[in-house]
Amino acid sequence: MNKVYKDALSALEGLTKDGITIMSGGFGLCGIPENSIAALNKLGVQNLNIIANTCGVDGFGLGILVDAKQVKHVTTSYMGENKEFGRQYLAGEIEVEFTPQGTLAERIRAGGAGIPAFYTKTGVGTVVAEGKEHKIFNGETYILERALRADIAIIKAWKADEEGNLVYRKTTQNFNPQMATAATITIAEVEEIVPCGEIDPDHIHTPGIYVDRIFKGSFEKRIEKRTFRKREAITEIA
Amino acid sequence: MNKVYKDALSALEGLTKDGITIMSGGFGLCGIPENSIAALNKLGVQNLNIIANTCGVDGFGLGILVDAKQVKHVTTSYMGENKEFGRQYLAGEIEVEFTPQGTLAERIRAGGAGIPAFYTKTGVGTVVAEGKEHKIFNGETYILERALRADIAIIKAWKADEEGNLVYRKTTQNFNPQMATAATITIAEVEEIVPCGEIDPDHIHTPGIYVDRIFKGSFEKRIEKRTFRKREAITEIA
Amino acid sequence: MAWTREQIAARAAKELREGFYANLGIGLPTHVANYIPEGMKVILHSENGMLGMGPFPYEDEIDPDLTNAGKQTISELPYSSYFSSAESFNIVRGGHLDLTILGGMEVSQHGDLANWMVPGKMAKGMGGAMDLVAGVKRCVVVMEHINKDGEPKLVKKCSLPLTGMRVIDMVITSHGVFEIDKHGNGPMRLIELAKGVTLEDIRAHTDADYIVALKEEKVAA
Amino acid sequence: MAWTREQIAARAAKELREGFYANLGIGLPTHVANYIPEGMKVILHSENGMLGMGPFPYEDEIDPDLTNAGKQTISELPYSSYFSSAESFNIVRGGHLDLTILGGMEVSQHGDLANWMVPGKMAKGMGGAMDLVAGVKRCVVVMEHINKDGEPKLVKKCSLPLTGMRVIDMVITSHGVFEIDKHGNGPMRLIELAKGVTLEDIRAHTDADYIVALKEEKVAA
Repeated sequence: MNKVYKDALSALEGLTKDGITIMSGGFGLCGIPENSIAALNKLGVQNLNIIANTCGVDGFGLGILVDAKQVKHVTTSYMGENKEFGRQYLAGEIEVEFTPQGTLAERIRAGGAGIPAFYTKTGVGTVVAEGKEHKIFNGETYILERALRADIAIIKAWKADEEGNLVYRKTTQNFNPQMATAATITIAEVEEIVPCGEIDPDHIHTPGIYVDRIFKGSFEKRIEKRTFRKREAITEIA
Repeated sequence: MNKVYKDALSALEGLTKDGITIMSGGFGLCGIPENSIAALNKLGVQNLNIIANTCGVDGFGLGILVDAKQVKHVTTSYMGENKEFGRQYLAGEIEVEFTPQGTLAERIRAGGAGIPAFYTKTGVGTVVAEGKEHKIFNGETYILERALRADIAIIKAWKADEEGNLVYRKTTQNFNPQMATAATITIAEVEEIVPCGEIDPDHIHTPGIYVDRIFKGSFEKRIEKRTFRKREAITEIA
Repeated sequence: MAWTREQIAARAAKELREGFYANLGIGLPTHVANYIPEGMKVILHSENGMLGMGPFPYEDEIDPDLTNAGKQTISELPYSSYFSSAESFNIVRGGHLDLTILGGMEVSQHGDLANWMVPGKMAKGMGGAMDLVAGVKRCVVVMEHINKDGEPKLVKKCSLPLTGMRVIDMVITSHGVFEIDKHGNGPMRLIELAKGVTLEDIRAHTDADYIVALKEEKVAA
Repeated sequence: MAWTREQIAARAAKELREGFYANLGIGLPTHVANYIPEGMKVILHSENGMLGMGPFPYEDEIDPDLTNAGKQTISELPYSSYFSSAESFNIVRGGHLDLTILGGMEVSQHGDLANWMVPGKMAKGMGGAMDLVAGVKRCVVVMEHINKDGEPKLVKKCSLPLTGMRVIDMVITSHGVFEIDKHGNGPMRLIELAKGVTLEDIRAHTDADYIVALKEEKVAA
């Protein structure tokens, strides 16, 4: 059972067809599966259903698939500043389901954990609650939210071992660990693949059982908002 | 906000009274909060409601509290080989709610995550499902399970920094990370307290926000079933 | 005369306490961090998966793998921790944060908040705002007292789509500070006036029901 | 004549495949690990929070922080990982394990399993068994064909409290191997006979409805 693939195209081979649902990790442009996104663009697969917290920017990240009109439906918490996505949305060319960020994360986790639905207070009294079952627990009202699953999850980690055990770095973790659990096939692109035994088993964020295919990618890691302070300046807190 | 306490008794000071609910981490005798259990025994607090995967053995772990008849009710997945627990249970001196191990873990997680209830397939068609709401999702039947919370969680980790960020070692993790999130006050006993900055922030299992009080304990780490193989022997798999 | 945006942020910082775990929204709320009193430890949560958010990095330490929920590059502190979005929102939804400070378009007298979409304009999404107001122990809104069309933002009932219903505990506007009993049906309580703002100014620019309950020692900043 | 416990375990090991993630229950199922074919990689899950469970440690490497779900001291392998009980049961409940092998007291012809309590005797709890049978892709039971009182354990309907309803795919007893269509209403299918067991033996000791569908090449071990 070799999980290691040469590159994104070989890892995606035989898995894609028009109309499939894809979960894509990342928050803004941080921790996104750049290589798998580019490969999906190259493969030209159409009518994609995308589940992602944000949809990249014009010309980068998932924005590439939006620009190429490969996306039919998006489940997301925030569209970001992507102009072409906005244009397609307003023109009715792309459907969008907005789901609160925490509810999105939990719906994905539930999808991977065999939990078809859970109750949350998030969104009660808002458009998000419309049409959903309401239930009172201990005097407070909650709504029922449903699990999400995908055909393929494309995720980004820092390191993998050959078993597919993954380690993330800093805030690149975000949606990647849960998406890894919630798809029929999970493809992880990483900066380094190491032999089994090189990662301390207490440091593993995503156990290899969730990961079907891995490959070493090359990463531009574009920065969305480059903020910094001067060495001389008084410390300003972000 | 100093989270560091001298020992178990000082960490528990002002928190205990008869009839409170306590979550206690560990699986068998692995990763249990030995020091806090001993302190609860010393304090003589009565009528405890215990939430724990197992209840120790006669004379060790939670068995100490059972032996001293300090326990009124237990929510657990497995009673283990504890004879005195069994005797009190059969005599009606102690109430037991059996909940499947995975459901127990998830109920605790839900309690810490603001999720009052979730659906699961575990237990459908068994006594566990009796009296619970049933619901069909995608043609399959699930039951509704409720979140669990406690007044105090007593947990065991390997290392803490002064902020209360925790790291566990090997299979001592078990129920500890979720219990840390699901109580009004969480007390973590550890083998070592290090200054902030000494634990790589990517290696932290439990962020300090979940942890109110920490202390350095001393640990017997009794082994329940000491199994091993001979160096000369052919490898036998556990 | 009224509070500037920076003065609003400075006033909001007074809601922080030693050891608080807090989430500051994007925009004006972010500025509150600049007014954390010297020596007070406040642990900032970034909903993309971090506790202990540090200041902007030095230019030569910028790391594309370390950004905040506003997608800005940031730095870590000795007590920082990283985790997944699922864990991050367990922290939010589970009521583990002591305080969140958010921007607002409208706040109703019973604590409803609207801050994520304007009908007719393109909605960009609610991000984590609905989770924060539903989960965090105490929710404070910082905003101008009136909108660009000169209309009150403190209203009897929100006209915009809600972010949360009965979720806001306090509003700090350019004109003053209002407390809300989000579980009751009483009016807001005006507890502080901004420098140079009169009760008449408030009356003229507030749609919400409120009572004047100024705390003498706290008048003006 | 029938299969010994070790022969049952050896037969069960034939249900493993290269790369499988599997959970072996306490007792007889644990022995299946001894029969994993040389060179086949099977990753064992221990529900207390580990994947890649290794063999018993050498005596001088015993670590009280490393035990399995049976509370035995074990060892780790180069590809092992540790995690919480919540994560461990996401793996179970979420259908990520390929196979679980469990002991049984009774199995019904439609795949109901009873293996956790006997009325009148003290129940010790179901542990992770209900989660495993509800979540794992394929569930195999290994057990004696008849109980200590000489009664059949393969039954039309379980008399003991259930661990799961319509959850078992295969039963390997001391007498043979039975397939179950847990979603249908047909009888069990007897596909293999243990060495020395006759169809008459099966008939005499089986309460469940079954059909004989022996696979020629697989008769006997």
